[in-house]
Amino acid sequence: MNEQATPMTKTFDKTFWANLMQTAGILPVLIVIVIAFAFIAPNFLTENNLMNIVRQASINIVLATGMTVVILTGGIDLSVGSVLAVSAVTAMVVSLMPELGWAAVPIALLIGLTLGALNGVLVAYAGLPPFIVTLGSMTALRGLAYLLAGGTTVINSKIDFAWIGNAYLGPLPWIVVIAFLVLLATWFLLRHTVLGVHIYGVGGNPQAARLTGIKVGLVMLFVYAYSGLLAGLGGVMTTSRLYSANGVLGTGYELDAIAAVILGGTSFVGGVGTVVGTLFGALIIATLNNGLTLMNVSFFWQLVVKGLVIIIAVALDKYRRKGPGART
Amino acid sequence: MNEQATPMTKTFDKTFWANLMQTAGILPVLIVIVIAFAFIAPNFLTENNLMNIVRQASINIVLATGMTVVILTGGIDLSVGSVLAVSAVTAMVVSLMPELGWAAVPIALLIGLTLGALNGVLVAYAGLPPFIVTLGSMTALRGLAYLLAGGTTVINSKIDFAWIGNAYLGPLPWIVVIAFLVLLATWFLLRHTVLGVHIYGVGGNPQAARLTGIKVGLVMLFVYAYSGLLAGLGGVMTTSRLYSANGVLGTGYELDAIAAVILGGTSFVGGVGTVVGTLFGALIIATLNNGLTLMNVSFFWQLVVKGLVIIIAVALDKYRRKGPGART
Amino acid sequence: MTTAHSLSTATSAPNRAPALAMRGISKTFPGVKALDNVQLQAWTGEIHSLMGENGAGKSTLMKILSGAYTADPGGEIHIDGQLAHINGPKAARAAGIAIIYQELSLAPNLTVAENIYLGHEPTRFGVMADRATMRRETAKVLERLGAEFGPDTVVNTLSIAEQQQVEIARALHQRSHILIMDEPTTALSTRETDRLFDLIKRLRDEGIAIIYISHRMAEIYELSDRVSVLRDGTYVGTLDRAELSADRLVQMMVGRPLSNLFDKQSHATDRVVLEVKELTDGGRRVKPCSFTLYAGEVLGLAGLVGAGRSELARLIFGADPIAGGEVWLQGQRQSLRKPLDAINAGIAYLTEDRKAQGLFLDMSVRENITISVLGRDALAGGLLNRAAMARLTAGSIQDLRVRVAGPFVTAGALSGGNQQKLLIARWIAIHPKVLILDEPTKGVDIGAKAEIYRIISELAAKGVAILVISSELPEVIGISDRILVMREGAIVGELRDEAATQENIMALATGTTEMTQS
Amino acid sequence: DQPLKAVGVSMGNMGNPFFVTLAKGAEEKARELGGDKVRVTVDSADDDLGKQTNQIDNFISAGVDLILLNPVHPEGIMPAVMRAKEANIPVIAVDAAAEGVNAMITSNNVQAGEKACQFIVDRLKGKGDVVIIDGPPVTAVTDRIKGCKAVFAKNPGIKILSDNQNGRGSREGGLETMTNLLTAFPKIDAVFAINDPTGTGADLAARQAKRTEFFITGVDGAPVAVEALKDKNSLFLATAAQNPLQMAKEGVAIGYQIKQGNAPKDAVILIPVELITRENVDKYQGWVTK
Ligand SMILES: Nc1ncnc2c1ncn2[C@@H]1O[C@H](COP(=O)(O)OP(=O)(O)OP(=O)(O)O)[C@@H](O)[C@H]1O
Ligand SMILES: Nc1ncnc2c1ncn2[C@@H]1O[C@H](COP(=O)(O)OP(=O)(O)OP(=O)(O)O)[C@@H](O)[C@H]1O
Ligand SMILES: [Mg+2]
Ligand SMILES: [Mg+2]
Repeated sequence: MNEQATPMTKTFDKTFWANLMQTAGILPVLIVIVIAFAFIAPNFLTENNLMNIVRQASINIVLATGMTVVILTGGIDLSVGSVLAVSAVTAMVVSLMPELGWAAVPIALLIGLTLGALNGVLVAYAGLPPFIVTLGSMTALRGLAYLLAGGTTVINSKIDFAWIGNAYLGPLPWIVVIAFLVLLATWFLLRHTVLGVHIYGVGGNPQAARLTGIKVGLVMLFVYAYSGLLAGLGGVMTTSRLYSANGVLGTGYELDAIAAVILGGTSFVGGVGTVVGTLFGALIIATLNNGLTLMNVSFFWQLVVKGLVIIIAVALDKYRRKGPGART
Repeated sequence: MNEQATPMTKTFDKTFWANLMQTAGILPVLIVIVIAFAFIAPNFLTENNLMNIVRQASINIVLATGMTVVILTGGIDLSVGSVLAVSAVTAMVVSLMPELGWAAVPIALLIGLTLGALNGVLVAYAGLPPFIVTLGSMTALRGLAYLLAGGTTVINSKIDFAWIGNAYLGPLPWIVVIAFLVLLATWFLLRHTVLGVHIYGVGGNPQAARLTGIKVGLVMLFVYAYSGLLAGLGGVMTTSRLYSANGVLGTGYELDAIAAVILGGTSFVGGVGTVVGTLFGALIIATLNNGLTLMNVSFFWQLVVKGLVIIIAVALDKYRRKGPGART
Repeated sequence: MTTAHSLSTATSAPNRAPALAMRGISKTFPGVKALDNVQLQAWTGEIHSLMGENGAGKSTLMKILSGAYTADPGGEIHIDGQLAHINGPKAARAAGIAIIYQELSLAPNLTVAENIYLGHEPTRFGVMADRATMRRETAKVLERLGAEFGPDTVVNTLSIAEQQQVEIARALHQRSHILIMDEPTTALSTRETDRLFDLIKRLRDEGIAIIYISHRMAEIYELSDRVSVLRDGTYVGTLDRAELSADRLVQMMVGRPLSNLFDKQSHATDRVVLEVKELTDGGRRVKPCSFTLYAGEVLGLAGLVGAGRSELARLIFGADPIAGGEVWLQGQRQSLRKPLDAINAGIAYLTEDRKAQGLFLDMSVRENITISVLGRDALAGGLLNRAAMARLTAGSIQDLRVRVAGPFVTAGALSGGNQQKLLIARWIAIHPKVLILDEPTKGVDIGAKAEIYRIISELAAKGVAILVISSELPEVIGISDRILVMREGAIVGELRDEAATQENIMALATGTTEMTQS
Repeated sequence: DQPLKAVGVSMGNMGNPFFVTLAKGAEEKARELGGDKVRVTVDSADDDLGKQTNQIDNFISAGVDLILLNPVHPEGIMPAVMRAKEANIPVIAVDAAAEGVNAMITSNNVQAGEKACQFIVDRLKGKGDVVIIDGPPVTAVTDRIKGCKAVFAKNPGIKILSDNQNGRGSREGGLETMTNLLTAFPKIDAVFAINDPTGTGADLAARQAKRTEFFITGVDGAPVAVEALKDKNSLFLATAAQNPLQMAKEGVAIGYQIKQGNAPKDAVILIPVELITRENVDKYQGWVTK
């Protein structure tokens, strides 16, 4: 029997390669897209433009990272775009208060965390379906964002966190550095902490998780709160670039985030996926948006091409791996 | 133990009540909402206004009915809004062709069916995840709708299918009658045909379904094609009311449809749910939109209230039934 | 169990074509050659058992026959001497083949009748499902099985045993002439099993060829007309009933002889570890139950399926809400609201359904073993202590003799017996004072079974108090120091030493005698 | 002379035909100036400031010669505009104001609201109950409402029944919102819709409810409005017409001149709106000029 083969002799990490394959996942597709654009889109392969792509991907990377963690538990968070808007508007409103300007960022993050935790409580302890909870909060918080902004755009050209969106750390924009740090921290959380293993466990088999003594409720609460916190951070990043915020901000961002996660190979069933895959997914989306514009494809055709490429990317990924088709 | 009681003596349909409870599901919540509005919203309880609500719900009912069938198999169809737009624009464009005016409706329906079937092929035979396939086609078809409309609004005030959106059958608007017929046909399909059993079977346990010889691929192809057909019908209904169509039509409709389905008690896991529940879900959404406007609640507050009510409705439904929490 | 039966006439008609002949069957999965040039012959009117260790390829062979898998090119399947092309479940059904899969393959959301007819519903007007016929015919089959539920019951409200009966009903109602049963009794207790066996024998006598897969020797002896053995995906040989002997079978399956199965050596002490007092879930499935468990003792818990044994265990483990009664551990009253409370107190529970309630199939062996102690062993800040994880995993793999290529293989890739050992390792890791094992050898091959018994005995020797729930009577009798019997949610008796016989247990379990609790 | 090789166009929302027409105008003018090889990239911001900022950054990367911008928000877009100017790319705002641009050319949206609502006041002789159907919260819309409300404020006889319902700027939204408003208010004298799709949607709603006691005005001068104005049974009586084609063409022309080093005399060009009613609709050219 094949399992009999090598009981203890060599502890070769067989799944290391399997993991790498899964992590690398969609990377070859990203590379193909980049190469294609390098040939056909003018100015695509300039340092400046590549930096643009990464900068434009950065907010989606942050949102999609939180989304990955949520989807790993078998849930979903449709409210990230609205949480982003509420946080962004809050950050702007607070920044305009004479005494409180410094508190804009912490408060915005706290708001994100709190809103996410509310989702988490409803999912984890009231036992409501994540889709409907976050669909509801997506709608309600969108309204809240408009109300906080007074239906208009809140502007402050002197925010003291402007560096986030505009300054550089060496050659790298801070906004990119932050996205990268978020990704790194989340990767570490998932790979190297007890909580990380519990997140995969809850996603893989919630019933077994409970019977193994994992605090399933707490894990769920955590992931939604985390996703909320990152959406709040996304809000801060957005306003710091725009020096303004309004209620429309972030509309539809949840779909881009989910697309990045799924392109990155994380399964809706829960328990399977990595944030590195998500990074590649987010980069594919940003590259498409950028490259098609550079190629002078009309907006309408951009939609058509983007939609098709997303489908083709997943199809290619699937057939490259020749997986048994279990992914959903 | 309790099952021992009546083995074979009376074959009382135990699940009849269980079914009714599940079907009735959210109905009490709908009733509460209606009663609340009857007291606080002026003119709410007029025959005219109630007809309004049903008319406004009718397109969502049609889309959500298709969505129910898809979700029953454990899938999802995010592309319904875009398919609706493509069909609507096509219907308008064809209606303007001198010789082909009569063919507008059949062609629009055919387009819907074909686009849905394309989704179906990708899900059923290429084995791609439904979320990403329909997210891709949602994007691509939105672009296609704009392109077909030439970026503008196609108008024809002399469409010969105007009766669909404007005429009455006795006291009932045709558009309502059509929605009701769709619902009835789908109910019949699910309850009384072999295909219906297979749809529930595929959703309940796809592997078991395959092992019993059910053509799982064909069933999946069917549900997406059906959803596409109904989205096409939705497009026809929309244009017949607007005498025009453009690329934006139906944006975001997928979320309303999904909300109706989930409010109606259909589970994302697949295999559990009814179209009657979906009807109530769609009516709740339409009633909220209507009642809040009648109460002159501002748009922003409407969003807040609508979002909260959706969450509360599902929570109430859950605690009313005291279900064990298996629903997701 | 010892009733001799007349040797069937099937084998004595050599000039007729066999009902089933499979030849040269191979099956390759990505990276695994599951079957290599396997053959199998079964005759009309015989019960043909198929044996082999976990992963030997029994289920794979049967899935090829039932059309669930396609074999590699080159093999042939003959039905009644005719070459058959089985390219899917429908073709298999058309060829007269019915199967009960090892893994439950029911749609949980459908009714019993719908499940039984799934994929071949009777119709009216070509498209409408003829529910009246479905209901009527299903009722008939259920009656034949003595099932206690009706055709309109939704399957997910049935117990696992009842679901197994639905599977059996589905296979029966097809009136096939080749019937495959892949470990049909793992979820059944003696009463259902006996009824099933009567039925199997009747079907055999009606002229059906039955292929029967089981890891339970007793069943093989009782039923088989002939036994074929697979090992590592190859065909080893076939024994006639007259040639059957445990040693020979084991030798064929394992490739080496196996020392005796049960190591009957009591390690029981008189130190009370667990006291359960009037514990109940409110009478729904468990009436007030009391018993005491001593350090080093192996206490068996027997009963018919549905007697409430698992429910009682779940109450002790805090998995279900307690409605009344008390659980005391080493003189301390415990308040158990969730499994975590029980785990912290030192109670471990190996569930009866390892896939649904135990394993994380997509996670590695190492994570599966260490998951319940990750927090305990973690470094500051909740960081994983990889060194401790590696040590624990390596130790467990060695101690329990888990056959696995390495600690990073995913649990889903292991054989049933090895998966079971993973779960036992997980619970040993918490150093439990009380270990509850619910059907610990379900679907586990004879070699692995022997090892699990050895592990139980070793744990008892270390002073762990062990409660074993088992539906396999020879097993409970073989490993327990003392046996409790449950019926309809209540503990109805206690047996030990010579009194612990199958007859006595069955008498208590079915209620033909009442014994006072000692 | 610097040849015109590439133009970037970022529109607030391509879902609205008005912006599509703007884009078309830009394209036509660019071809006129730079020949057939000129690349005109049109993008839609979907009313999202973040997206629009990204688009401008992409245009900078692509090295366009000028950017025609329909800003989602006047001040919010400034940082991106500044980056473009740093890259030496002139930015021309069309249809709405934007801080920091080289030039802006816009319909006077406040004036559009004033004209449409003055029509209402005049027709009602200063007395009546009116409804305003709001739209997406972007400046072009809020300015129209501002202008309209200013006119109503001067006429105490005018009572605003509702002004906080969002018709989403679309025909279907207008239809649905108006249907509900008709139920809420048994008597309405006039309706101001923030654009023509919304207004014609409201018209459909009135027809379905068989209500004829009021009339509707809008803003845009869109083809739908022209059709409605020509229809005797329609309640849609006036629209404050803009001229997107002309606006875009002038925008590109000015941008081109700036690129050549010729700053325009006036950095702010307001194109007056023109009220189109049943009386003058036959003379109105509409958006299609060829
Ligand atoms: N779908 C599959 N993909 C890959 N490998 C498989 C698959 N199904 C079975 N195998 C492998 O084929 C071999 C035979 O498995 P099979 O299930 O037939 O064993 P079995 O004899 O039925 O074991 P058990 O007694 O545990 O049921 C095993 O090594 C198993 O891992
Ligand atoms: N009517 C039912 N509805 C839902 N679940 C049930 C029902 N009956 C039994 N079950 C579940 O089926 C499983 C087995 O049933 P039960 O606990 O009654 O048997 P048991 O005495 O533990 O015997 P065994 O362990 O042999 O199955 C349990 O997990 C139980 O929760
Ligand atoms: Mg097997
Ligand atoms: Mg049990």
